[in-house]
Amino acid sequence: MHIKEHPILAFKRGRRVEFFFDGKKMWGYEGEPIAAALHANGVRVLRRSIKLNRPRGFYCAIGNCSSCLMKVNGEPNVRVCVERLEEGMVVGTQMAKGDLSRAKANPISSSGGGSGIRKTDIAVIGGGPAGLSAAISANQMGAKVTLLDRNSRIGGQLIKQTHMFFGSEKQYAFIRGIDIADILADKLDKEMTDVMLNATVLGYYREDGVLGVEENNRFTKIKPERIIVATGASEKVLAFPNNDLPGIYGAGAAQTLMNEHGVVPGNNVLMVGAGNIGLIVSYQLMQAGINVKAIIEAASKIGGYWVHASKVRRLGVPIYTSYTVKKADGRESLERVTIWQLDKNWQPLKGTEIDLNVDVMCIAVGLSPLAELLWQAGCQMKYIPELGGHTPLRGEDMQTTVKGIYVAGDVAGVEEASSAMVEGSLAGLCAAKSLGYDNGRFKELREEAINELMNLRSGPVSEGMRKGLEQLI
Amino acid sequence: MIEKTGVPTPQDLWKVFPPKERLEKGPVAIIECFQRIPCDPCYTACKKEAIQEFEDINDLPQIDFEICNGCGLCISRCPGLCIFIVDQTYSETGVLIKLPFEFLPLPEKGEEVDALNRKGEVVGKTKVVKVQNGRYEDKTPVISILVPKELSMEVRNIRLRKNND
Amino acid sequence: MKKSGEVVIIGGGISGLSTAYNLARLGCKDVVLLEKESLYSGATGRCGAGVRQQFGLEINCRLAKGACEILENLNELLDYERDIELKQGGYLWLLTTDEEVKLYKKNVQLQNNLGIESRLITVEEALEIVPYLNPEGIKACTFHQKDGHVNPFQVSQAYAEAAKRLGVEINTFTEVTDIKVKNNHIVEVITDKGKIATNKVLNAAGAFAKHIGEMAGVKLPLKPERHQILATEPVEPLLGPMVISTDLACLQEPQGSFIMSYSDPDEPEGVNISSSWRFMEEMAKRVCTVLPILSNIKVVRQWAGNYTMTPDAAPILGSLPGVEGFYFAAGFSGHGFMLGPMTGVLMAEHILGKETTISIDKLDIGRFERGELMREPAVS
Amino acid sequence: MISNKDHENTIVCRCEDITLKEIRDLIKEGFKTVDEIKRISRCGMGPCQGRTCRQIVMGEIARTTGKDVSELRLSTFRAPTKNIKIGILAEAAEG
Repeated sequence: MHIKEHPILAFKRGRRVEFFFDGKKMWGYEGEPIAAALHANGVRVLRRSIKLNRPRGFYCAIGNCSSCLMKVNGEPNVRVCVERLEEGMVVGTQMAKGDLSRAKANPISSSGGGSGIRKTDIAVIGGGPAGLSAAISANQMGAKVTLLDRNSRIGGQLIKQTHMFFGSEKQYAFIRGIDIADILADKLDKEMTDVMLNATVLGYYREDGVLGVEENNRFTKIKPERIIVATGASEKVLAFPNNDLPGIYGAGAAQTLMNEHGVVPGNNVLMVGAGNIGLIVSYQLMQAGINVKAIIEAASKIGGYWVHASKVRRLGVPIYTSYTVKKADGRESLERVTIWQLDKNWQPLKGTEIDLNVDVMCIAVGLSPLAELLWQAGCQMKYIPELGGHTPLRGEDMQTTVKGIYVAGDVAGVEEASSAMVEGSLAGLCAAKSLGYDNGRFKELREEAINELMNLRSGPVSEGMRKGLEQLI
Repeated sequence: MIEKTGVPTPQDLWKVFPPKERLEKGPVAIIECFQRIPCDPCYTACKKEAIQEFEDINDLPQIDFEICNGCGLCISRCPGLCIFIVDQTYSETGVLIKLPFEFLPLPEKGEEVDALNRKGEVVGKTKVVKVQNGRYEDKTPVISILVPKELSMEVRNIRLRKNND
Repeated sequence: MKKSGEVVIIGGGISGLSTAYNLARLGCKDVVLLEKESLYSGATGRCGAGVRQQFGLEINCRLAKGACEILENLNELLDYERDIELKQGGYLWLLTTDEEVKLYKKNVQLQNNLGIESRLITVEEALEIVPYLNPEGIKACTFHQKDGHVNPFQVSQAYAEAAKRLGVEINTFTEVTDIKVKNNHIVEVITDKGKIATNKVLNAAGAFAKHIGEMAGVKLPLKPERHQILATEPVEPLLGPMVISTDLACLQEPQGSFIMSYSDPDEPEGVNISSSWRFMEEMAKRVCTVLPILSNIKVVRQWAGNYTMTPDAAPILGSLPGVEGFYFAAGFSGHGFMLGPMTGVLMAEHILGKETTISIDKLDIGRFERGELMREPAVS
Repeated sequence: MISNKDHENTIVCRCEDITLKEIRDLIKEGFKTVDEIKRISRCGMGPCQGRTCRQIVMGEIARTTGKDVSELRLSTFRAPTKNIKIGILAEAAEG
């Protein structure tokens, strides 16, 4: 089902088009991901797994995992959570590994156009709050920037954040994430920043400092003088029996489905995790008219802001702390989840099981830095649980242990969007300065950013983060 | 307990409630913010400077109940949606509560809705007196409802009845 | 870790592991194997996983045939339960010049004489084996059904487990830092985890064999050289044999992924396992020319490993006159994994002073001084 | 606790269909690094390149060996970070 009306969002949809799923005619909106169109038509099982023949639906919704591979127009292994719907598309459940023999062999044209290597002062990888802020301040200093984002619009996670932001005016407090994305995009100096959309950095090649990029089905190369990695984070997963049933999604994936594509994830939801993401997404599910049966949290305390918790409690959603998932059940997709209580040593207590009849379970058990490019570049990393996992060592100016490679935002340690923006500004300023660019205000702006970060992190909710960061800088 | 349940305890609430005498004087803002988080828009929202400037952005908001006139401009500016206006002087029969409500459909003026407490439990019914949903509210509409006095410090949300059946 | 051992093997790749197993099988159980990373993490684990018998040098043909016969029975021989994924889909060698056809005709003759049933086939016959082949520019092919693919991890693991069962001590994450030689005799191997007294050391350190040799004061004519590979997502079976030419090598593993590589003549000498974007592009271009259907398959990862080249592209097996007790199995020039099962048999026999099943005299290091180079012509 | 048998239905690697039971059995057998487990089981070798499973595998290794995750050896993060069609690469090579 598509969401018809929403208190915050207005969905811009393409025209209604016909397509086929396993021979059945269906309707969807042109340009929406195939998985979203199928979901809106009630199709959750997209493929059978390769060895165990298990039903699978999408999980990450952003093209990371392999849960949603389908046959599209004869081609196997298409990630339908990101592949866009076109009129007349023939989509089929993929059995096993997919049959390539029916796919049309495309003659290789020489119009690939990827032969040259583009040069740029600074490549900013990721157009979320950190990357955008980095590009804006690097431009201010006078540096030219190439900003790469794998999505079709910039903003990163901001484009699904319907809630107002915390922080102070400087970090756009009380403005909704979706609106901040537009504000930042407006602030970009269009002359000084080359924005590449639908552009995924596939690799950092150490031997010649080149970034390999796929941009709109073309492979191109960029050789920047400096790189700011602002790739964000990815959602962690949980291991419990039947954790791969269709209907079990990352909380961010459910958020993408409903806030970006305007599709209802299901009827009754169990949210796993009472951090900010779990709490916020629960609230947003309710805003989209979906019932949240409960929020469970393995820790003995709510990890997210209490105001978010109070918001969902006022809607009648219970929060069970010290509870975890025992197992999920369902034939083709999720029908029931059994939860149970944990004791002080995180051991489950027999006899505390509760069965919940839900068709959706959202996993919001934390994020980890999406640091693949940093590993490839040889940046020194350290495992810091408070920051989400392996995190790059860096100096006060956000430079990693590899000269010329800077970081900002969640990839530099999972935190709030407000500090991501300030980190981005700082990285942008310092990367530009290291190339000799300075509009005369570098010193002042740098100091300002460092102070802002200190302020944002000075409270009790940032205690773990502070401890973590001490090990990095 | 709020850290386990998401629901403030009476002890928590006593700390932020205005004194009885102030409540009896007229509308006043109650900021149900109990955790030090980096956030300060309530201060910038208040035109009367009743909400004091933050020395440290993580501080809890401090409100001068004598300066606050219960205008309610802060309600839709609070990212935590935790500010409410209570006017115990509104009428003989009931107390006026202004609260943020970001759901569709919006209630209409005069509509009878369920009154919910901080756990989302129905504690009574109430009538919608006013719906503010202009540019200033920016998609965080402010709903004014009328509740009996004994529920004025308990009701913090509403639920539309037509959605309920 | 043991303080002493009758034989110390340096290197936990296929050569070291199979030698360790064969030593133990022949009764020499006081063997210590040292690997600085995890097992088969070097060239063995990074190789293209092809196994073939179509060589142009008699000794290589013999070694390869022996190795293949072992692989065909490996599960039983080593009592290994996991699938080693042996797929004898053949090697289809594409020949594009008259000179190549001439040379490979000769190779086929040699192979046939040694009992390897390879044959020269026409392009039409090749198309029956690989219908997706682009025949353009191909003059003829050679084909041998018993060539194919086997999983290097599983084969190596099979040897490791069998060796351990027979009493071999395997130490991973243990780096050799020095080798002590006294009066031209090996006396001790020093590692970052302690010392091991021994009189016999096998240098099976792959790309690091040269470095290990230097520790014992020996200069080996070895040149490590990077070779890159890419692997695709798995799809249902599409390609039977390994398709190989001077331009590329490409096979489909039994589990469905395609593995492909080519040799870059401009690759500089040196131990290097980093990947390049140029390789990805060039590899893609080459494979799309030969197997256009693969333009629709997706690359999931690329990696690199090292060939250890010798001046004549044939391995060096044997011992070194001058340093008593120093043995080596190195310089496989890209064929270490496929020859590995046989290498182990021969090196174990050699170390124990037995007559080797196949004579390895000609593969000794002395051949370079003597000017008796082997010259393997069928190297890709 | 959930029995190992129940974990026959707990999927660690969606690409290659590897269960938590299999991972635990491998660790018991002596495969104690992410790379060793990957090579012997293919866990993490599929189209997602270990993005989903790596963290669970590390957690399991840490739990059974009593080590902290920070002490564990990591597997390599290879390019490309996202699957790319060979045809697209080939076009780039053509210029």
